[in-house]
Amino acid sequence: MTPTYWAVVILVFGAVVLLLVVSLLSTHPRVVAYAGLPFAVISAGFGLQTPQPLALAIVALCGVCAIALLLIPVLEPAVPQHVAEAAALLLLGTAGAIGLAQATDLLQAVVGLETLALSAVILVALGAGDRSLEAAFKYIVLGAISLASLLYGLGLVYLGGGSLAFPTAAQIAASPLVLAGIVLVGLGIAFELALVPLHWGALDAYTAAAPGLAGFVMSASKLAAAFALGRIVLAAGASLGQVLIWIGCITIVWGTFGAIAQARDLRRMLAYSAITHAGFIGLALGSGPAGAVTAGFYAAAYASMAMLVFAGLAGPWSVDLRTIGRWRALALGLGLFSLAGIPPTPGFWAKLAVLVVAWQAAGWLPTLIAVAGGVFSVLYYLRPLPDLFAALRAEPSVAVDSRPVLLPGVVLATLAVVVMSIFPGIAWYLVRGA
Amino acid sequence: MSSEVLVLGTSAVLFAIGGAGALMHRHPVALLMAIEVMLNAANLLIVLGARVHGGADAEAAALVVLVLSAAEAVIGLALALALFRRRAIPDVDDAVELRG
Amino acid sequence: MDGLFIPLLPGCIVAIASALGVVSARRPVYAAIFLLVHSLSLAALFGVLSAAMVAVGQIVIYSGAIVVLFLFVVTLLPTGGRELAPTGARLPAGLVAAAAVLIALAASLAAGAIPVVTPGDLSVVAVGHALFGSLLVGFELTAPLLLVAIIGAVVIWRRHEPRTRTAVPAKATEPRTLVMHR
Amino acid sequence: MMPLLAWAWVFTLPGLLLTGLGVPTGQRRAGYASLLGPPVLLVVALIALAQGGSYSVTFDGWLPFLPDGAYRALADPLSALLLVILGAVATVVYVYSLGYMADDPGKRRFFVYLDLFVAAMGLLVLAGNLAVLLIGWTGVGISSFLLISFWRDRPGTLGAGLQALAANAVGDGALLLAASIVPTGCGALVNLGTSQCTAGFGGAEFLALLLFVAAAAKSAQGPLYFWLPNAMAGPTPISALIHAATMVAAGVYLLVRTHALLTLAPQVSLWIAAIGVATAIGASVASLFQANFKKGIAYSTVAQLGYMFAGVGVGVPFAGLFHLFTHASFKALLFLAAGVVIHGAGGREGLADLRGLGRFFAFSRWGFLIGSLALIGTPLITAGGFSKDAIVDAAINSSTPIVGWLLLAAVILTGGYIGRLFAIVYMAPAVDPHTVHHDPGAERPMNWSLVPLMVGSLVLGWVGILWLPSVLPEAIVGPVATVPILNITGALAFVLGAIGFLGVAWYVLRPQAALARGETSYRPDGWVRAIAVGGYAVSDAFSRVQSGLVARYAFGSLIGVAVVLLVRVVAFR
Repeated sequence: MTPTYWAVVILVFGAVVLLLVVSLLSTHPRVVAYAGLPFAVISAGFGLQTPQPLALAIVALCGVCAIALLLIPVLEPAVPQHVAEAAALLLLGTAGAIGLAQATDLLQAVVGLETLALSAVILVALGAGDRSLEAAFKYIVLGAISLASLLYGLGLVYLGGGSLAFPTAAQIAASPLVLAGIVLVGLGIAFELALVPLHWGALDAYTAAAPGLAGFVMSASKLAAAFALGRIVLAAGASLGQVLIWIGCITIVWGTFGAIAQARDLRRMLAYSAITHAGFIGLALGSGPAGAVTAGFYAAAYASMAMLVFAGLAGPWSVDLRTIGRWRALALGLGLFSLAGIPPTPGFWAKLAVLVVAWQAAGWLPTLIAVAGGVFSVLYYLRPLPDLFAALRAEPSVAVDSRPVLLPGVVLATLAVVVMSIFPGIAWYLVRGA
Repeated sequence: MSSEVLVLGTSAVLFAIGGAGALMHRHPVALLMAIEVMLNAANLLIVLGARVHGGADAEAAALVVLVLSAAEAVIGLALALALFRRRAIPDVDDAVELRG
Repeated sequence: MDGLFIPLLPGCIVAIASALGVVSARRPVYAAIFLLVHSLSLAALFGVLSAAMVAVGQIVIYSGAIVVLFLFVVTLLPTGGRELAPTGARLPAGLVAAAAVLIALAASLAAGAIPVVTPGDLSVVAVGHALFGSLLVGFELTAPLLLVAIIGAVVIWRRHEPRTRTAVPAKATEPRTLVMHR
Repeated sequence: MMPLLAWAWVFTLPGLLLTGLGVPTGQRRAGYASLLGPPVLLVVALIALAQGGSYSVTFDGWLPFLPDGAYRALADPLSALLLVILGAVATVVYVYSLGYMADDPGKRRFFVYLDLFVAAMGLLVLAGNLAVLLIGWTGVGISSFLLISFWRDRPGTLGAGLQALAANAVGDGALLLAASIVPTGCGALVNLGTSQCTAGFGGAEFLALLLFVAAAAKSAQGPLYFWLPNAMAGPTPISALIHAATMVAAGVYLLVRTHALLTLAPQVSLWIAAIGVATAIGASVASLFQANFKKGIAYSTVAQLGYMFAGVGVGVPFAGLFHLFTHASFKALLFLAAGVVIHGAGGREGLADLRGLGRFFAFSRWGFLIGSLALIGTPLITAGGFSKDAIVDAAINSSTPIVGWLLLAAVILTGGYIGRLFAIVYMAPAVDPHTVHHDPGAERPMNWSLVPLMVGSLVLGWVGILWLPSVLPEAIVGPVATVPILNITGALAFVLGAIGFLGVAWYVLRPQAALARGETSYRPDGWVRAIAVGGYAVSDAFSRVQSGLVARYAFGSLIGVAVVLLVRVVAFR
């Protein structure tokens, strides 16, 4: 058994343990959070021992899982009885995501993806009110359509090539069936990245999920899909890359415009921003042999900052950003800066890394589109800033209870972003090697 | 026309029919059934691949796909029921609170 | 035309016809019945394609469990399952989507020849070897997948249950939007 | 001192932390903790500049994914000079702000932003390669946005800030592209002109073009001018520090720093000169029609930056740098003097409201007069005379003398617009003297902080001509040392400026003269507005596609899959 498998096994074991004692835990959200945490941490430890590109995937996925676990108490008002199940789903979803990220054959990719996708759907449904159910329903219907095209692609690849392994460039050139199949497979996985034209369900899901879980759903699916697609593109070569470049560009444009329109609703804007960032990952994936590594790096950077933003947003719902309290405002501000790609935050380093490979492999037009999408994103990310500064100033009586119980999650997410800001080379080492 | 082409064509037609059904049905449960047709189309293709290449691994994959369909259907049905439990005649077009 | 064509043809016709039934039925009960027929016809096709294991799986798992689950759900629906008439644009949209998918698939597959059939060992033993050999990880991952599905079904249905031990049920606040000021 | 100077960007960070954490407490003492940073910066930079030499800090492998992924900071006489300017103006503005923001509830936040700006600007100036430059470059843009939108409850301030962000985003994009396309191993600013580094796509011309676009956005040149006048929505000390003296000069600094690259790209240099001249003339004309006091001065800034660009464009970076140096002093003086009047008038900025009110503020009146004289280039006794003359001479002696003659002719416009502002605010009879309320406690720091700037506006020309060429590197100074102290073009420029000044002053002081009745607010107009409206319309269209109907989503997904398959088959076969 390699360390990768140990990482998966530990996570599944943790979920089983949590489920066995579910009736004891279900009313103690904080205990649930700390009971799940060791499994994520141990799993991340195994991740550190895996070979290079995967190390970052596992560490980042476990990190995302750990932060989401620490944010579990935020679920209490919406699902008072089922926080333990939510924690188990987080662990299982992470296991599925690792399965997808390290897949070497199409079947494992499909099963890992489905495990991740189903946990994501259920986690989305665990929000408050009918909104989250609606979002989860759309997410699973559209996810099922994408899964069908993924499976159809798997069938075509097998029919043309007679193997479930990722098809090589030579196999693709030899058979149009394999070519069509791998494009369908790519699109099926692109659903997890939330690339246009498969972003519809993800957009609503990201909007309606409970904050910490929304962060997990976005980050984990992007991470796993980026690594899996990276392997597939590495095997398939330019035949898939060209498509991904242009899908990525369209996605960047779509997400940017959509986010600019969200003048009043921060959650919706963040959902659109997740689409834009998916576009960057798509662009990176298409950009030649160095692109896969860069896409993984980008996904990890994105995961850190998305978790930070949602850690900042996690807490009692309030309708006015000016009352979210000082610490949450600070975390949210740092996360937004990072998402906007303002140096020296991880979002900026990741963007730069993508531009470098895009310029070398994708040509000038995609690079220009990416630059434009990147720099104009400040127009929507920085719009809430004045409100956040008002939150910094607000008297404690005005600020709603900022839930110290959530603080560990906020601190962990902040640490991740700060470390990635000052030492981006660490993540790069985990994905690329020295 | 060889029998392989027949099955390939059938699976493509089934895939398209299922896709069309996914956007024509207004009843959430019927909608999920249409998607099951799409999954079945894919499974037919995988079994055809197993037949053509004499590969037991594809047949094993087809079995796993059955498991996937089952899981998908269970969660889909649970969500559909939970979301539409209060409506006399469920209609997916009612679920438009999230938009824009 | 080869030896399998004639046995396959009726199965294909039934499969397509029943799929059309699933899509066009205006009562979910009928759609479920059509789905059952569809599933059985596919099982027959699998059998003819010498995938005995999958054929049995299709009958036992698919027809026996999934379709029956659909039927249960439909019969449990408040009105016994009735569907509103499709709105104006739905039918053309469905036709356009189906046509687009078919054209795209046809265009991409037209140039490709299906490889020549190479007979191989498709016995249960061989399938088992594949499942527990080369595909072991993917197969084992179905365990967490099913676990997810089980938890999900329970949690989704019971998610808003108030806490039993506390006297006052926790209020589930309905989030609207997080407002930013212009 | 150079090694210490290489870390000068951290000097204001302790102040930022302390002030942000609420040390010392109380409204009156808010910001006291920040006061130490800029003077230290000034002293260290001055000593370093006098000592000379250079020092670089390098950490290799910081950003392994970049062509030049090292952290490089470079302290040399050029950056020391810029830091002297930054430290001096910042010191003055900090003291001034103690008075200007005395009663503002956001005083503490204001000083935090100021500290952030000074740190970012310091990093920008000390940056040794494109990656580090980008951090400072974007950082000053963000602090500029925060300070423009400082009074976020006033209408239009957030919009003005977003305009500045949008314009800066164009420049950031150009710089981002430059940082990602240079060949591996390049990125160090001093090496950008080497043949190894211009070997990439488009060669030196393309790289120079990107840097020019970045510089033009930061310095409000050409079509990207629009944000700077509206940036006056921020508090007046900000207009003086960021939007007159330092940040907007960063574009000029970048071009001076990379002038070795510009010499390899004559086409781009020509464009720089042309855009500079066009901006100088256009902004001067625009300033003549402003109804808002600060916007009038802001257009003047745009015009003077045009002079600097022209100086760099004709291949004499020293002339541009020299004008940057003196302009920082007299333009900060103009803004701060104006701020005294605006503060006394309760924050109103319209010329109609301020008419004649300047009479009641003696420091401000003298300060504005000295600043105006320096702006029109009074020879020998003011700083502006030397530096403007250096640019005009350099342009006339270059291969494109037309640039020089146009710049010379534009001085009459300079005189005109500043004469108009001076006459209306400081010479006309007051419309309603009762609206003025003096607050000695707040005015004292404001008035005294004008004094060093007055001195600077008078003597910095001599400093520049006698001392700077000896401390700056040979490559930047070039042939400018041969420029005479007073020559015929200099005298001609002054005469033109004086004619414009007196003529327009006389014109607006006629009893029947109508005041300009234009827009005094900070809304975007013209094509900027059209683009903004269009952009939002497109955005709304995109967001309406997300209709909420799952059937439409399914349709979109299926059609999308089909289209991708078809395109893949047809287009990339």
